[in-house]
Formats: sequence, C-alpha cells, structure tokens
Amino acid sequence: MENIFERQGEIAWCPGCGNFGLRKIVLSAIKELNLDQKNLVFVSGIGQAAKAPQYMNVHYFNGLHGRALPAATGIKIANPELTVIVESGDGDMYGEGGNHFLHSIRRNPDITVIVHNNMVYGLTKGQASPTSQKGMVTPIQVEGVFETPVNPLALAISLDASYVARGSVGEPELTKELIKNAILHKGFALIDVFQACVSFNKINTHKWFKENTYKIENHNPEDKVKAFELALKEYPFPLGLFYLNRNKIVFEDNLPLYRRNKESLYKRKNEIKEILKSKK
Amino acid sequence: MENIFERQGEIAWCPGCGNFGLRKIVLSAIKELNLDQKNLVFVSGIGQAAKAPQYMNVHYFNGLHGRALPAATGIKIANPELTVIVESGDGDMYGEGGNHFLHSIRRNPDITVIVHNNMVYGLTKGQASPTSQKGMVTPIQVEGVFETPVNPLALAISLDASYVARGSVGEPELTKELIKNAILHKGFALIDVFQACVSFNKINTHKWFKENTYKIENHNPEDKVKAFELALKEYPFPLGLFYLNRNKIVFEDNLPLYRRNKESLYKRKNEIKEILKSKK
Amino acid sequence: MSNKLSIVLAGEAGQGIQSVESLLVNLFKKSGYHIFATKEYMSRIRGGVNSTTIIISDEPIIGWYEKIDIFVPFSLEAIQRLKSRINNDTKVIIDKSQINYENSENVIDIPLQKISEEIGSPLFSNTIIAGFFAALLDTDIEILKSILIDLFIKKGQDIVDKNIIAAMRGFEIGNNYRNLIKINIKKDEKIQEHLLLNGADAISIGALAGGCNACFAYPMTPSTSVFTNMATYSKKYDIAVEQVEDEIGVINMALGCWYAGGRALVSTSGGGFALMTEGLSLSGMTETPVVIHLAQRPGPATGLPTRTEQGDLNLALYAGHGTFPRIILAPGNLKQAFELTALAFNLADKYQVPVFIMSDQYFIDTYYNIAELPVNDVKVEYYIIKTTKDYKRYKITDDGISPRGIPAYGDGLVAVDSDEHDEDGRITEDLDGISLQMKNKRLRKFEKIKESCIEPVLYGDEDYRILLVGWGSTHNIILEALKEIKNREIAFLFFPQVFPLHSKTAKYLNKAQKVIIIENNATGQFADLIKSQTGFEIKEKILKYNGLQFSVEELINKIQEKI
Amino acid sequence: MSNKLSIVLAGEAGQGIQSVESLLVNLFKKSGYHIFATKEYMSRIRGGVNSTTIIISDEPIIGWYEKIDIFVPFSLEAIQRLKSRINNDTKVIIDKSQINYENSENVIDIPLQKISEEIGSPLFSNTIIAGFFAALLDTDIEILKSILIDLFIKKGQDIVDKNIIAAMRGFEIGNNYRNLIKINIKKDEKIQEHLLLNGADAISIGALAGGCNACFAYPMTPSTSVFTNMATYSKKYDIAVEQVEDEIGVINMALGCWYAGGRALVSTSGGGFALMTEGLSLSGMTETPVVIHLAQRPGPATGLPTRTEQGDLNLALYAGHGTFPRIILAPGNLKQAFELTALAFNLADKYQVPVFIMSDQYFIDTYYNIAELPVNDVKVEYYIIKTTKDYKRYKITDDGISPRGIPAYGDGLVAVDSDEHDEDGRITEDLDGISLQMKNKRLRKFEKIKESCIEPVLYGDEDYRILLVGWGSTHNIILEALKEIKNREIAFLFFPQVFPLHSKTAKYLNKAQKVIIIENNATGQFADLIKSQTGFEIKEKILKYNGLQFSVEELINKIQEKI
Ligand SMILES: Cc1ncc(C[n+]2csc(CCOP(=O)(O)OP(=O)(O)O)c2C)c(N)n1
Ligand SMILES: Cc1ncc(C[n+]2csc(CCOP(=O)(O)OP(=O)(O)O)c2C)c(N)n1
Ligand code: SF4
Ligand code: SF4
Ligand SMILES: [Mg+2]
Ligand SMILES: [Mg+2]
Repeated sequence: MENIFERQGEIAWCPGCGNFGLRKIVLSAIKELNLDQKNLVFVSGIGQAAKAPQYMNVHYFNGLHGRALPAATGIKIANPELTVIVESGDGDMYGEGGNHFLHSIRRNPDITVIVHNNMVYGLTKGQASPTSQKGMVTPIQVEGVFETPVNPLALAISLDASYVARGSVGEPELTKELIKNAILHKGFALIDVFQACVSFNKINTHKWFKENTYKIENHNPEDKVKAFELALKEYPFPLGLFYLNRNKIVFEDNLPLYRRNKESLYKRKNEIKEILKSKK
Repeated sequence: MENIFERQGEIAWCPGCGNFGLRKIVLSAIKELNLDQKNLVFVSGIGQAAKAPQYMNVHYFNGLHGRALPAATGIKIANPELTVIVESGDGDMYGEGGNHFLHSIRRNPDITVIVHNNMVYGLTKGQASPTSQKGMVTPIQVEGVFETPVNPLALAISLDASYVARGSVGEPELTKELIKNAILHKGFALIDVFQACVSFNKINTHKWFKENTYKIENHNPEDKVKAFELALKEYPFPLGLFYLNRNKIVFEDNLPLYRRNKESLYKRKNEIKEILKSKK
Repeated sequence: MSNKLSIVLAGEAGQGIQSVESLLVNLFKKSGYHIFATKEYMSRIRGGVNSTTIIISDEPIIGWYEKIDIFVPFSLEAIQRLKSRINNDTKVIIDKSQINYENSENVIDIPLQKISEEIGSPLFSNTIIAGFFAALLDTDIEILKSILIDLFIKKGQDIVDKNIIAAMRGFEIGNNYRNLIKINIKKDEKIQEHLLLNGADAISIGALAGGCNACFAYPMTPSTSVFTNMATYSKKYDIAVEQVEDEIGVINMALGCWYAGGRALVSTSGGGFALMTEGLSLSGMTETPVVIHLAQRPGPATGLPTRTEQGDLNLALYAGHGTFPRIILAPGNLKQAFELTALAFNLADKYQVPVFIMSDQYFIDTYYNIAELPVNDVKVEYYIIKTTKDYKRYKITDDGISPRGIPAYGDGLVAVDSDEHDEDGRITEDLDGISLQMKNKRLRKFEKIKESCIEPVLYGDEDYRILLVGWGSTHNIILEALKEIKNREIAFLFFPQVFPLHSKTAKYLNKAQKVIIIENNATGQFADLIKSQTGFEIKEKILKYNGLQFSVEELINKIQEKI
Repeated sequence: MSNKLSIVLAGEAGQGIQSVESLLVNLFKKSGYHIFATKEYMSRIRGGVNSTTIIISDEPIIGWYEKIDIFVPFSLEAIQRLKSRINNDTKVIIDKSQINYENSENVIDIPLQKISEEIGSPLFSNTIIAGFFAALLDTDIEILKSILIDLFIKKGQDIVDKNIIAAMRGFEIGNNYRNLIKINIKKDEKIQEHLLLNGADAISIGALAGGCNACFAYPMTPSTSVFTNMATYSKKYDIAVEQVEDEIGVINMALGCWYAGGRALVSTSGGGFALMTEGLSLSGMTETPVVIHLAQRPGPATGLPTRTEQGDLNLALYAGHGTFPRIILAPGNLKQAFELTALAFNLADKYQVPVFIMSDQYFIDTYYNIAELPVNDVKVEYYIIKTTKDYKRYKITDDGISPRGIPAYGDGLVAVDSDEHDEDGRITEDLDGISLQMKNKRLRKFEKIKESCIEPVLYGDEDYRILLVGWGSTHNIILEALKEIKNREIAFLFFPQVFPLHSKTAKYLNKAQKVIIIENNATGQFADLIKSQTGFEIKEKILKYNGLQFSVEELINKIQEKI
C-alpha cells in the first residue's frame, strides 16, 4: 500500500545505517495514524539523523545543529494545530542542544521528539557524543571516553517530561508503537531510539543493541521514582515507556491568546487604538 | 578575628538581600578551611549573585552571564592545583548556562558550584528564573509562571553529579558545612542555596524559606534512587546532602598530560622535532 | 528661544525617584506643558546614584540638556556625582535636616522628613515634592489630586487621603517660592491630548501596528522594556510572548514562528544578540523573515549594562557567517520608531530577510510628548501565499524573491533548509548548478532590496556648506543643537536606514564643504560604513563613548569647534 | 615550464579513494617527486562523488590545476561529475567489467575486480592501482612494498603478502603502459627528506611551536582536522585537549585556561565561531588572550559543509559587541601557516587580545612537500609576570598594555571582569573617570598593535603596472598562475595579516595602474576592508563562490581577461 509520506530518490546515509530502519518505523507510524500531511511538520537540526525529513514528503524546517527544539516550539506557537515532530541526533539534542532540551521539557509544548541515538557523532566522522559509552576510543577521545554518558531518560524524568520512552531500531514494532503513542500524547514526548552507526561506532552495533536491550514489563510509568530507577538500568537497557505524566497543561494552551481562542497567528489581527488611549 | 578574604567597601546589593547572608557563610567556610589565598579562584557569571567575588579578596574571573562553568573548567585545566569555586545565580546557572551545567557535571572537574537560588532574575528586575515557582506573576510572566520549575537537585542526580546538596541562607551553619565539605570533596560539587531577593521575589521571602525547609535526617546519600526521591520532596524542601558518589575520577586527572605529571600548564614546554620526523 | 525649565531628581536606586518622576511628568503634561524626561541609572537595584532630567517648555523639547535649573538631590552622593551640572543659578531643593550640604546659597530647604512624619510615614516626601512643583509651575492642584487618586486607590482610601495631604503641604510651600523662582512658560491645553511615550513604547506599539503577533526574548537591559511592553499587551492583544532559556533559543523560536506564519519580534542587546549570530545566518539561508530589536549599551562583554552607546552597528552589519542580505533601520525619534518598526515587519515579510531596529538605552528610556502617531498611515502587508501542490519554497525568480508559503495554508509542502538547497528546499551539492543559482538568487534579492532604501532626511537648507551626519538616537539631540546654533550654512543628514545605504548618500556628502559625523561610540562605525560603501571618508568626527548620550550643550560646543 | 602529471581519483565516499591517495602520495614523495594533493568531498560518509587531485612534478607545485592527465574514476557518477575536467588527452583508467563507460578512446581497461578476486577480496583494487602507478612513474617497487608493510603489518602477515601481490600485479600492468603514457619527470632524491604536510598539519605544528598547550573545540568541518591533530599529539605532548559541549563552552573554557596560565587554541568554522561571538567580546573586555583557528566553509548557516570559501572575513573582523582590538592572520602557504600560528600565540600573549588564524577547507585539505619548517626561528614568548602584593590587573599604562599576572604565580590577586572595571578589576560606573580611562587604554593598545603589523608581501617587480591582491588560501594558486602568465608588469601583493592592515597598504595600491582583487567569496570582503581602512576602492574583482577553490587555469584566464 502506498505511503504518501514516502519520498523516492537517493538517500545519503551509509548502507546498513540504523537511520534507514528508523525512517521506516517513522513512516509507518505517521501513516498508520493517518496524519494529515497538510498539518504535519518535521523539524530537525544538523547531523546524519537530522537529514531524515529530507527523505520524506512532509513540511519541514531543517534548522541549525542543536536548535530544533526552539524552532519546533516557535512553529507550535504560530499554529498549534500542526502536528510537530522533531527528529535529530544524540549530539544534536543532548550536546549542542542540551539547554533547549532542558527548558523545552519544562515548557511542555505538544511536540514529539525522536532522538536517533547512535552514541556517536556520525556526520562529523566519529567523535564521542554525550551518549557515547565510557572507554570508546575516537580520533578526539584518544584514550577513550571518560565522561559519564548522559542518561537521556533519567534526565528527562528529572525534569518531569510528560512522556519518556526508549525504542530501538532492533525492535521496530515496539518503537513504532512508542512513536505513535508519543504523537497522540498531548505534551512534550521524548523517544530516545537506539540505532547503529555502522561507519563510526564499532562498539554499539546492531548486534550489540539487540544483545543489550530488553522490553520493559510490569512497570507503572506514572510512578516517577520507579521510572527513574528503571532509567538507571544499564547493560541490558530497558526498552519501552518509562514515564508518563498526564497532568501537565501544554505550553501553547497556557498562552493568553490561545486561552482566548485557538486560531493560529496568521489568521489574527490586532487593533492598537486602545493602547494609544492609555498613553495620553 | 580577621578574615583575610573579607573585603571592605561598598556592596551594591539591596539592604536585606539574601546575598549578604551567603557572602558571610562563604567567607567563614573558606576561612575555616584555611584555604591558601594564592591558590583560590572564584568564578562567576553575571547577575546579582555573580557579583559576589567582587566583594572578596580573592583571585576571580567574572565572566559572561551563564558561562562560569566552562571558564572554571578551563582554569582547572591550566592549573589543577587551584581551588576553584563558582558562585552564580539560578538564572545564570540553570537558565542561560544550562548546557554547561549538564556537561560540566558529566565532565566532573574538581570544582565547587554554589548557586544563589532566589527563584528570580534579580539584576534584570524580577522576571521568572528557571526555579521560579508556578503562579508567580512578574512583568513578563503576566499571568503567572506556568512552566515546571527546574529541580536542580533531581537534575544533578540524574546526571550523576558527584556531590549534590541544598543549603539555605536561613540555615547558615548547615550551609557552611555543606560548602566546606563540597570544597573538600574531589569532583563536581553542587550546593543550591535558597536565599531571598527582597526586591523582586515577594513570595519566596526569608520567612518563606524558613517555613518551607527542613533538615534532612536519616538519609544515605550514596543511594541514588533514594536521593532522587528525596530531591522530589517539596513544600517543605529538604536541606542537606542529597547525593554523593565517591567513585568518580575527576576530569583533570583523566587528561593524558596530568596522568603523566601534575605540573600546571605554564610550567611546561613542548619539543616538536619528533612530530616533524613523522611527517617525512 | 524656548522657555524651558529643567528639573533634575537624583538619589539612590530605590529612593523613589521614579515615582516622583512619573508624578511630575504626568502632572506637567496634563497641565499643558511640553515635557521631556530621561534617566540615567546604575546597574543595581538599591543604592548608588540614579538621576532623571525633566524638562518643561512651551515648545517641544526632544533632546537632553544637561543644565539643571532645579535640582532635587535625595542624597549627598547625588550632589557629588552631578556637581558638574550645577551652575550658579541652579536652585537646590533639599531637606537640610537630612542632607548636610555646605553650599547654602540657592538652597531651598524643605523639611520633607518632618512633614512626612507628621502625616505618618517618610514615604510621603515624594508626594510633597510633587505638590511643591505643582505650585511652582502654576498647575491646578486638582490635577495632581486626581493623579494621586488613580495611583493609590488600590491601596485604600487612607493612603489616598494622606497623599493628598502631602501634596497640599508641598503645594503650600511651593506657593511661597513662586516669587523667588519665576517661571514663565506658557501652557497649551492641547498637550493634554498628546501622547506621552518613550522609545520602548513607540517601538512596541509600532511592532503591533506592523502586525507583530509574537515576541521572544531573554531579559537584557535595555532591551527588556520592549519585551515587558509586549508581555503587558499580551493580556489583551493577540501576541504570543515567551521568555526563552537563552538568546539562541530566542532567535530560533522566532524563526520557527515566522516559518509557520507568525510575525515574531526579538528584543535583545549586544551580548544577547552576539549569541544570535548563528541564527541570523539561518534566517539568511532559509530566507525566513525575522525582526530584531537591538537595544545598544556599552560593551564589550557586560560593559556598562545600564548605559548608552551606539556601539553595535558593526555587529549588526556583519553578524552571521556567509553572505546574505539584511536591512538595518535606526529610528531617531518616536514617530520614526513607530513607523520604522511597523515597516520592519512588512520588509521582513516581503524580502524574507532579517530586519533590525537599532535603538539604545538613551532612546529606550527617553520620554516626550507628541501630538499623535501616524496610525492610519501604517498598513500591515502580508506576503504569504496560499500554496499549490507543485509549490517550491525556493523558486528561482528574477528578483530573487521566492513566494513564501507556510504549512497548512494551501496544498503544497513547505521545506526550508539550512544547508544549501534546491528549489524544493532539499540539500544539494550541485555546485555549479542549482547551488550556485541559489546563491545568486539571494544576491539578486539583495540588489532588489537596495533599490527601495529609505532616503536619508535632510534638515536645513539645500545649499549647505557644512553637513552633519547622524543615525539613530542622536537625531533629536542634533536637531536641538541646530535649533540653538541657528546657522543656515549647516545642515543635518539623518539616516533612518543605515543599511543598505540609499544610493544618493554620496551625492549628499559630496555637496558639502565639510562633513562632520556625530556618533555615540568610540570609533565612528557609521563613518566606516559610509566609507566602505561610498568611498567617502568623513574626516571630522564628534564621538562620545563614556556611556552617556550627548547633551545639547556639549554638542553645540563640539559642533562650533569643528566649523 | 614544469613537467607535471595530474592524476585524479574519484568515486563514492567509502570506496577507498583516500587510501589510494595516501599510498600514491607517499610513494611518489619517497621516490623523489614533488607532490601536490588536494581533495573535494561531499557531506556524507558513503556514496556521492568525492575526488582527489594528485600532481607530480619536477618542480614544486603548490596550487590546484583542474586539468586531468590520468583519471581513475571508481564509478560512472564520478565520470559524470568530473567530465568538464576531462580533455582529449586524458587517459581514463577503469575496469570495464565494472563501469560501463561509452567513450572508449583513451580508456585503459584494467580488470581490477578480476585480479582482486583472484587474490582474495575486492578490496585489493586500490593496491593494484598503486602498483600500476608505481610502474608508470618509474618508481622502485621496493618503496611501495615497504609502504604496504608499514601500513598493513598490524593486520597480519597474510594481508601484507596479499597486498604485495596486488601491488606486483598492478606494477606489471603499469609496465605495459609505459610506452603509451610517456612521463618525463625528473626525480630528486632530496625530496625524500622533505616534509609532506597539509594546511591542518602546518597549523597544528605551528601551534605547538608557539607554545600552545591546550586545545578546545566542538567538531565542525573543516576545522576538525586541526583539533584531531592536537588530540593525537596529546598522547605524547603536553596539551590538554577537550571536546566541549558547544562552541560557547569552547571559547569560555579557552579564556579560563589562558587566565590561569595556559595557552589555548580554539578551532572552529563559521557557524561554530558565530556562537563564540559573545566570548570574543569577553576576551576583548577582560583582555584575556585567545587564539582562534577559523577554518572557513561556505555559508550561510550549514551551507556547503565540506566545501571551501573565504566568506567569514567580515565575521572575524566585526564579531563581538562593543569596541576592542583584535588581530587577524591568514596564512597563504604551509610555511606561513606554521610561522603565523606560532606567532599568533606570542601576539595574543603580548597584547592580550584575540588573534585569528583564518584558513579554509581548501587550505586545510591540501598537501605538498616542503624542504623544512623554520622551527629554529620560532621562539615561544611568554609575557606573564610574577605578581607582587600590590598587583593591579588593569594598570593604566602608556601603551595600553597592563602586565598580565596569573593566579598562584606571585603574591598578587588577579581579578578580571566582564563589566567595565577599575585597575583592580572591580566593577565601576565612574563614567568619566576610570571607566573612560579603561576604554581609552584599550584603544591605545589597539594603536600599539597597529604599529607592528606584518607588511604585505610583494611578489614580482617593484615597478608593477598591474597589482593582484589576495589573502589566505588563494596565495599559492595566484603564484602558480603568475608563474604561467609570465608577465613582468603584473605583481601580486599578498596579506598574511589582514587586520589591522599595514600602514603601507595604500602606498602599494596607489602605485598600480590597475588593482585586481582575487577572493574566494561572493562580494570581495577583503576589498571592502581595504576600502574602509584606506579609502582605496578596488574596482576589478575576480571572485569565485561556488564552493570550490580557483583552479590555476581558470585564474590565468580570468586574470588575462582583466588586464
Ligand atoms: C554550530 C555547529 N557546530 C558543529 C557543527 C558540525 N556538526 C554537524 S553534525 C554534528 C554532530 C552530529 O552528531 P549527531 O547529532 O549525533 O548526529 P548523527 O550524525 O550521529 O546522526 C556536528 C558536530 C555544526 N553543523 N554546527
Ligand atoms: C547574554 C546575556 N543575556 C542576558 C543578560 C542580562 N542578565 C544579567 S543578569 C541576568 C539574570 C540574573 O538572574 P540570576 O542569575 O538568577 O541572578 P540574580 O540577579 O537573581 O542573583 C540577566 C538575564 C546578560 N548579561 N547576558
Ligand atoms: S556515518 Fe553512521 S550515522 Fe551517518 S549515515 Fe553512516 S552509518 Fe549512518
Ligand atoms: S534585587 Fe534581589 S537579589 Fe538583587 S541585590 Fe536586590 S534583593 Fe538581592
Ligand atoms: Mg549521533
Ligand atoms: Mg536569581
């Protein structure tokens, strides 16, 4: 069956790259949700992962390295009716973009954030990313990574992100469902997705991800402390929904103008005469 | 008894400002530890809190808003023998400086970070800071803050910061001890200190902080999940040491040149002839 | 020659200078005086010395005179700091029981402390002073009363009553001094209907008039005033206002917003704008419009955060890596601030480029009355098109402008890209093909922009011998100075648009025997720009960079030295 | 006229072009040929078309010729993409069983696939090609063998043996073609002892020679090469290397490091540097030295990330809010890259300002052999003083330079401040006092810096009629072009220091009847700088901005068109 979002043409990723798998998953998810192409916008930064929107038939804003989230929020501000999905790399989101990650979670716009976590900087040829595991030797980390990797799930939970999940390209069905639910969820939804970079990460391979992950069972995602505890589990890493907070109002609904009505910005006009009166 | 670190002269804070209390605490802490003035460097960003080093007899690097941490790390890199203390505001550290906060914790340089948390932007006249509590009305947050405040302790614990504590100007003895221990601790040490801004925060006053805090008792700071759970406690807020990880190697010790020997940079010289040979 | 009276209030931050200021300014305007007010303040919330200059006149006053006619110092330090502005005729109003001021000639001693305590609290001093001036300036005490009622009614009748008593006491004292201080300034009823605005107001209202419907910022003096205005307006008007985590987030949020159909304003100052540099380049590459209000203060780095300077022109001109067009506007008065800010939104939308409004602390914080704003002359122009299925965001066109669509309006897909891209907005490395065409398209757009620059404004006779050149906030001060100099050989060429420069620029400059640039910075950045754009070197420079604006008096002297 | 042979390898990223390149370059140099190599590549890790040009000669070749003598395409797309560079004499080496290339004239068919499979894996094609060229260029096969041993010994004897077999097979085939492809290039044994470096190497080694002991960066093409070199060196040398979370962190870490006695290098590219703008201003205000390697690539925004351009000069010139001095150096060849980078550290330390080394992708990625680097001429100069009790970091001095102390060295306290400050480094708002003195101190320092600029280098006769002007990486290409043009009326004025400009600049320009600027950008940013600094307008411009460097041939044409 045809998928209107699928775009033909060359894709500049390496053969075997995990991005292909995630692309397929995302394409199925948005198709299965029957999203309206007119109202669907992808946002990304810069990196291999961030090229993803280029290869789909969608509106997109392919911005700067690390800066997808504020752009996505701006889009949501201009038109809250749009479905906004961010796709970017681990370096992009947790490295250069770390501050936006923190504060976008606090702000809680209704966006879905899919992080292609290959634990390395792919596009710039193999330097450590914030999620690179300890000991990984790279052209820059010549004696191996020694910094504590970011744990994106624990971090997001500590900030009370309203939907926090981990997927893996090795588990396409699970990951697709996580993404679908994330899109349906109203609020900031993070799905960190494990995927291999076949060119620069010789440690965390497709096989490694398979062997070092398992599906979460019997977990109440509304228990924050338990979610945190689960997020600390490593080797193997749990996959699934870690945390869910249904009680947060989304950012755009908090803005006075959208409390008044839902019309997007380009349809509105302001009359300034009143203000001038107050200045007399 | 005279305190060599105490500097006479005018201080540009408002009468009654919590910064005065914290200044006193810090001055006592560094005096009681008998720190060597020659080897003690303060680093700060910009804000009311960030003016603190100006009013002490110390080396200091008063840098940019939000950028104290990378500067402090650079100082530590140049000379690991220096005791480096960062003093800055909540806006500075968790707002503009959020990304450095994340990654400095991962890097774990041996620095002490004292955050003057008055839950407001003081110097710029009362806008919300990342720690402002929900509902606070300001000239910008005209209908009240609606974003989830940053929980600096939970955040730091999620990143496995090696020493995580909360003090309060209302509890000078406790806070002094926390700061002293933080300085003695080898690794990144965060002390978030509650203090009142009498000019712009009419909610979180001296009195409010007194009434909404209590001292931690019976807590094992080496239990990360428990530490996280404790960090989530609010109204009242616990004061004391939340989390301690003694097993982390500090950043500067991980650098190849300091693994070789401890001499600071300005005492070293490189000979390049070898490199040229390899280029023939 | 206009009759004018300059009142200066000075004291510690937190002593209430601002409340006296707003009482007086309000009162004088409502009483029919032309009014001008500006303040200078330290980067602290309490203590130090801040001051406000209020000038009353029977003609419009638009520039800062440093001379003080009546000085109201609230502390001894205030007298110290402002002493160079006190002359033999300056009357100094103090409460001798509080301030031990030696030089007793010309001093008017008012027992503020004693009277306030009689009324019930030392806080009433400010109202007593207001009452004093109400009498001195021959205003109707009822006006002051009604102002006080409006101001304090929320705090209860008791507070209102006591303030009125304080005002009356001040009024009585003032009446006693009307013989000593003779003031002869005519009132004009029409002024009651005038607008009283500062630069921040004019810019904010201009933005709204230009269709602005979003404002993002991170607090930074002096740009915060505009942000605060927008936040206030957001309660009633359709403006999405958000304080972002940092300035990088600010500009990227603004670009996202424009991309999806909003018209966002960014308000920032030098250091904050420095952080937006990369985002500016993104605006250039993706051809996403954005309007940036850049309120200057002295740098480098944190510099003098509450002071004024025109030191960031170079930054605005060259910020951002790579080559892309931009437009820089620099209003010189309230009317221009209103018009140009509104225009900025139209230009940004039309040309899909970043447009700057340059102001500075002096401009932002300076008030005066004007009859009206040209509200009806300003039209919001929308350039968004409804897309069709075959829509291409970066269509190659003759004038370099590709019609801009937004998501969800029409049937096309809108793809924008920070990499070099093809017409569809997809990455390309076809170096000599579409990639080069895209670069050339943006260059053509820049040529197009150059065709519709705003012409510089010439004040004075066409056959000038000497030409003063200025931009931005010096406009009004220069005009005041010229009014006093009264030399028909001198004209003043003002640039509301500083980049790109209008094609007639060189012609204007070449006509003069002598050209003098006046800039509130250390090196003459605008003179450098003129040189690099026209080859014309302006050798005579009047520069000031201590953190204060020029005073009219000093400018008169400096101009006269040069001619 | 030099004898030269240009070999071009092209194919998908990941097909091993780089390994053939390094084999060949190594082999040719060890065999005594002068060698030049440069590459162009797409922003992807696999696929697309990348290419490398290797030129062999009996004279030094330092600039890129686009002409291809022998073309080794690894894919059909490679032929498509480079077809404009193929001429009637170009020999094309392909494996016809793999690539279906119609135009069969001049094609040399080598069954690479078949032979490799015989040896055991398709990966041996690269070594076969190396063997082929080893024969064609009359090199000693033993040299190639020893290179292969060095390269593969870690992978085991079997791999070494098979590679040697592959090389021998290629060598045999090559021998068969020595009659068809006659090459007449003399070898020179001395070249074996030469250094073979690219721009990144020369900059990195220069940094070390200049006393650099720390390097901070965030990965960004093309600046990463220098960062990677420093990281590699850090295993043996005393350099603290850290990949920071973002570019803002990078510059602030570097400033902290210099403050406490380190000599840190920052390596970045346009978009990354844009984020450092505020930090640059901090360097200016606190007078903390820093050295910034700015490796340019085409913008705006992400632009063409793996391509070349000289498009960030304006950014480097004007980045940072407020007024402060800076120095910008732009090496044109390997020797200058080494010397100027070393010098940058001394200048930064001496004047306590940011110093830039400007390069670009072409410069970074271009190799050639040089006899040696002037290692003994470079001295590390340290300007740090041991402080005394009464030390004042910002002492007002005549030349504007305040002796710089660091913590823990001496008895003084070292306080630096991003606010305007007094001599002690404490915040001040004494506008007309110490604050103004501090501003003037920094301005005086800038005057001092201007006194010791590097003079532009004149190539050609003193009595030129036509003057070419260039900066940075175009240096070598222009020199190659002039070598071929052989017109004594044309001279070339090269600026190793682009800011501040040397005082003789105008004199040089005025002497010429015609001045032509050559820049690898769209608008002539250096020409604009010259105009704004000297008033001299360079009307003739040769600009290129498609993302590639000039080729010598095209430059020859363009110069000849202009004269
Ligand atoms: C400001 C800035 N700094 C650096 C870069 C260079 N850069 C491009 S992609 C990238 C990292 C990519 O890593 P990640 O986000 O993990 O994506 P991946 O390629 O692994 O999918 C970097 C450092 C840039 N484009 N902009
Ligand atoms: C890049 C930049 N943006 C904004 C500012 C303006 N600014 C100065 S201090 C400050 C906030 C201060 O808040 P906080 O850090 O909480 O310190 P406090 O004054 O409350 O102690 C801001 C926004 C700045 N100096 N630099
Ligand atoms: S480098 Fe890694 S992440 Fe990038 S396309 Fe190749 S395999 Fe994928
Ligand atoms: S504004 Fe607040 S934080 Fe600043 S000095 Fe005053 S009380 Fe302290
Ligand atoms: Mg990655
Ligand atoms: Mg604060």
